[in-house]
Amino acid sequence: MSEHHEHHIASAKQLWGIGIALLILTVLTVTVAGLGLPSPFDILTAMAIALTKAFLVAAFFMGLYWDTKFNSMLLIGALAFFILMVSITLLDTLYRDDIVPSF
Amino acid sequence: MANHSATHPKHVHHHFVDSNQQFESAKLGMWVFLVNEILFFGGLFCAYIIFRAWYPELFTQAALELNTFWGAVNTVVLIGSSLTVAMAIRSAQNNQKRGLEINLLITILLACVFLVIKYFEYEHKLHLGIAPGSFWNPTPEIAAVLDHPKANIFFGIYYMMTGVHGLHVIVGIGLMIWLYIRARKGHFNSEYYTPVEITGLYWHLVDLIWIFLFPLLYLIE
Amino acid sequence: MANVSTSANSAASTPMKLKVKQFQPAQTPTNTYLTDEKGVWAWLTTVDHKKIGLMYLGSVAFFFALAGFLAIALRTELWTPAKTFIEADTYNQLFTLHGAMMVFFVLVPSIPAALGNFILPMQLGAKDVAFPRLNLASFYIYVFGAIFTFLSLANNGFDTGWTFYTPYSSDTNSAGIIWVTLGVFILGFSSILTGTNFITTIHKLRAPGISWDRLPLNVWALYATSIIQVLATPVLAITILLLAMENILDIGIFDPALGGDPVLYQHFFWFYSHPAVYIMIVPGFGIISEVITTFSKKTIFGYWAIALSSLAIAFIGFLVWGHHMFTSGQSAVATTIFSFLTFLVGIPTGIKIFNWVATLYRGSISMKTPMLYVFIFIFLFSIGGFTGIMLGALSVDIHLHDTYYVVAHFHYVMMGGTLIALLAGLHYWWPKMTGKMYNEPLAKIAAGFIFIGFNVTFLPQFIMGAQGMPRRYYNYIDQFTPFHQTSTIGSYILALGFLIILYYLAHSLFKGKKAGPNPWNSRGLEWQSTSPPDFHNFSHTPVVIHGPYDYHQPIEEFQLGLAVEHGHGEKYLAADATGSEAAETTSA
Amino acid sequence: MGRLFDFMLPENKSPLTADSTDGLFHFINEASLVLFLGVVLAMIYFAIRYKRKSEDDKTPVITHNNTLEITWSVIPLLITFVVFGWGYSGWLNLKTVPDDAYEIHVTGFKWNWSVNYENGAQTINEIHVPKGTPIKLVMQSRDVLHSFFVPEYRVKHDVLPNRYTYVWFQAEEAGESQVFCTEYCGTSHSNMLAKVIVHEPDDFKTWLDENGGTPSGSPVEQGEKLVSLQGCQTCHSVDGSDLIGPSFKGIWGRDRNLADGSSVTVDENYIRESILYPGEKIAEGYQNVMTPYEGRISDEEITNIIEYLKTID
Repeated sequence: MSEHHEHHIASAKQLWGIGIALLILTVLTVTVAGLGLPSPFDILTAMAIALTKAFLVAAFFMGLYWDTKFNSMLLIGALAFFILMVSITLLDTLYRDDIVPSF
Repeated sequence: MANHSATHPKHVHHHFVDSNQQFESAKLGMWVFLVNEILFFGGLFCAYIIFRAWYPELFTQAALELNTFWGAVNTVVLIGSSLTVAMAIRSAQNNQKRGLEINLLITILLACVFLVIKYFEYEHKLHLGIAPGSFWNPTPEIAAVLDHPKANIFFGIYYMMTGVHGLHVIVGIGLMIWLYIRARKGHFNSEYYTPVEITGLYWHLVDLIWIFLFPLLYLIE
Repeated sequence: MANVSTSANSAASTPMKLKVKQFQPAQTPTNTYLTDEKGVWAWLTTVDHKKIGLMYLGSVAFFFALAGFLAIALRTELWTPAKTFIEADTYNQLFTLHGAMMVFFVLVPSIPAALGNFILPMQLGAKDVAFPRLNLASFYIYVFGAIFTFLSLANNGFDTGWTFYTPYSSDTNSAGIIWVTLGVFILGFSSILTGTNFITTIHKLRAPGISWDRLPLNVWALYATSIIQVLATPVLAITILLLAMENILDIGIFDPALGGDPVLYQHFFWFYSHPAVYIMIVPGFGIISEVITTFSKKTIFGYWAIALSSLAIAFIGFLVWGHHMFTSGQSAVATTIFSFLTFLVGIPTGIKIFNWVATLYRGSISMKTPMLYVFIFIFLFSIGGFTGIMLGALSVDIHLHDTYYVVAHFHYVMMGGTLIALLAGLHYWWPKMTGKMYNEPLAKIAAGFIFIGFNVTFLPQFIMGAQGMPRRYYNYIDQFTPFHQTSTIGSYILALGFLIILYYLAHSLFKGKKAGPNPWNSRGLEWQSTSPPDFHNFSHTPVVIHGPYDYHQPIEEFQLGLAVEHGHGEKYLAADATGSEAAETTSA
Repeated sequence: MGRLFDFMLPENKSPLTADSTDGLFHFINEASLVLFLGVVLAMIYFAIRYKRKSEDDKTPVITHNNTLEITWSVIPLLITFVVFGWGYSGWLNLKTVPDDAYEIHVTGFKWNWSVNYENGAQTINEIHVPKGTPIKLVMQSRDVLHSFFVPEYRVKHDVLPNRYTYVWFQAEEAGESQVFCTEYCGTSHSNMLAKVIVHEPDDFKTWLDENGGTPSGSPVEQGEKLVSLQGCQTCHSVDGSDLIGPSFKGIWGRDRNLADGSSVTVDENYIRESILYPGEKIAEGYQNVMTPYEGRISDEEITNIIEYLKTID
């Protein structure tokens, strides 16, 4: 904790670089979707690309890369609780045993 | 408190010790609020995942009705607006009043472009009878392609997700206009640009949500 | 005063030097928050956390009285097995309203938004919460939520139960349901904003010397609560929004007639509503820790066990929502896992109780009213906890689910827990808030009425629940009549207790004896201000050199009036989480 | 038998499903009682023993004790493991229907239980079963969520509109047991009661044979039986008293005022429409709460009901 805290100022070059990277990734994800990969892989690549884009936005546009760790923890924590919500609900919805009456 | 306020810059509220404490608090507060936004959209994503796990064939079928091209254009538009918001913050940090105003204006413009495109997408679907809930009344041609008893649910989820996201875009536009007016009045400088910073965080989150909505809704055929 | 330095964590990296000044702490208030600005308008537009806290307290008391009155009406209707004085539809609307109001308007905001708003910044030595205007906004959002809920009554009302289960709630053609969902949706944001505000305040606005290991346990509890509020409430918002859309537009996600799944609604609902019970009870734990140390005059036993168990409860509380759904038709895998995790959440709660009792050991125990409520709390809440274990056990829950056993259980936890803790806190901080003492003998009599009335009301409900009496029943079969009648009599005794409280608190406002700054000789920071507190809580930014439970230190050391000297590294240590500092004092 | 908390539980009439539950219920109650008394007595003892003598009392600094913390975390944890295991095994038993169970279909709807047997026999709010045989109820709902609960068998399960759920039990004595609906379902939720009637095996066979087969009798008789089996009388009285819906008494041929202000004569077409699409014409002063019967009832059955309604004056 210095007496005079300096806020990080991203350079214009950095910001444009991230912007262009995001653009390229968007083109990439559309192209890959056009290829028609077999079932689990299409969604996996789409999500991998989306996560990469999200990482770029969060780390550089939102400045988490230069920010206090606690703010990153908040973001990761939110995602963790979202994953908890989905996965535990799936434990129900994917494993229901429907019985059919016999007469 | 008289002696206290003497050392305070004008923008620092009385209960903060200095500008930095106020800035850090505002930013932390915004991040906590974003956590809440993520969980808010999380509910919709959860519904999406559950129904997709139940009816994968429905989702691939129904996604055909969504226009990938315009979805992609909208993705680019939002990414562009995120970039301009980041540039706006940079301008404020560097005391560039003009740059701040221009960047905010471009952001507002891009956000409006997003909404216009979204409007035409909705319009087209409603025209085909692919409407939410009780207005669900697809034309025979659509019904022939969308031959699934739960097709209404996919579009229920679609309208909820994009609709709630659209509302966030509208709120964002309002905030940007407010920032623009304050920027014109010269309220922001390198010492005080907290509102620009935290509105920027909000706007990036709106972008983040769309980054996931786009592949999940449009890219699954 | 020569050098006053703290020994805590002396091994930490670079201790921070602070220039500290000493003031003569004021004994009698000059410009209190009550006298600073006067008039209704000043109150309604205030951003002062203390006034907002009191406005919340007033609103919560109002809704509690209203919902309590409904409860009395319900209990009276249940005097006979058939119709006593109201129709079935009215009864169904009343119990729904009772539940919804008690949960959303009373229990959720009661401790955090009312007492927490008042006390939290004072315990941190801050002048206000981090975002005072947001704080006022969340109060008005709360009021708007309430108005919408009342508008629903003017639009046919709603009779779905506070849980709004689909498809009953989505199929019922009543405009009332749309209004109330809107109301609850709006109300959620009030809760979220309060949580956001508290988390930021606790992180960024702590006075010099309040390191994480000197945080009062009440603050730890509010911190855990705020985390739950921020993580869970948005899911309620989206659930309620989906439900409203289901009702208005028939979007079909939850309605089986349209291809949706009603059990999915229950998952969404309980993902919020189970953690929400911890939003209600965890702040109560905080109050108990404060009161029990003050009236035992003793260091809290197991500070970290109590602090961390709050966080553990907050976390595990998110993993157990499915125990409300054991009979709902969810999958066997989910049911098994939910049941297992449910028991894990009982452990940190047990740890708290044991630590509190251990704090009493070799203390100097004074049975003032707040302490009396702590004892009542431990008694009632333990019963609530043990019956919770009963309901977590799979096979037994199948029998007890949706019976009066469950009703009794959550009243023991929510009323015997949260509300009794609220009463403890209210009596404890009343002198601080108003500067007046209440009538101690009357307060004890009222506590007696409440304790007896409560048990007479709800103990029979355990028995008739286990016997098979289902909840939300307007008529019932004859064999349950004696239990219902006992319960009804108990509810009257309970109501009487609350009336007595109302009387002597109102009386104390006008005729009460003046309370000094620290009538209980507490070591808490909030007691080092005047009663009622200064407009800015403390006349100067305080510097803290002892923990809030350091009863082994002479009380004089807490009343030194240490404050940051201006222009000499005047800086909160909030961001400095190492918790080490050396305070150098210069006499003033 | 003879446990401390016996007074809390209703009679156990299906030991195969109830025994494990009851055992665990007693175990938790007794273990809780011991712990509860421990906590409360310790608390009261301390309050008396360490009563404040003066404001200057000195108290020792006891900050923590890790051994104690671990003890009072681990022991309750172990107890709860036992409780979990016990509850889990009992619940598995409740879920595992014996292979030779006798199946009966139960349909819940606002606010009745309709019961169907293998030979076409049908009852309303009465479930006839033989004693000493495992019974499996296959349940579904026609409208909202309900829940089927027999306290004396310790069984309960929600009844859903979009899938089948089931419970099983085996009654060991002839007699009656109370059935409750435990999922809130609207106005008459608390009247959605039924009885399980347990017969001696031979009596059950006789009962089933007498009530099975195709419906017989005159149209009026068949109509009357249908009205009773469909539970119409829960909402529509035949003696003129006012329930949730209009009474059937003297309804035929009368003019009826509707909620929208118009009026209509009660004739064949109005009754038919009101059964199939009850939301179309709501009688003045009543709510639209009836479940549509479209697809659930044949034209012949409607005709029989109409014939019966003509006779109620």
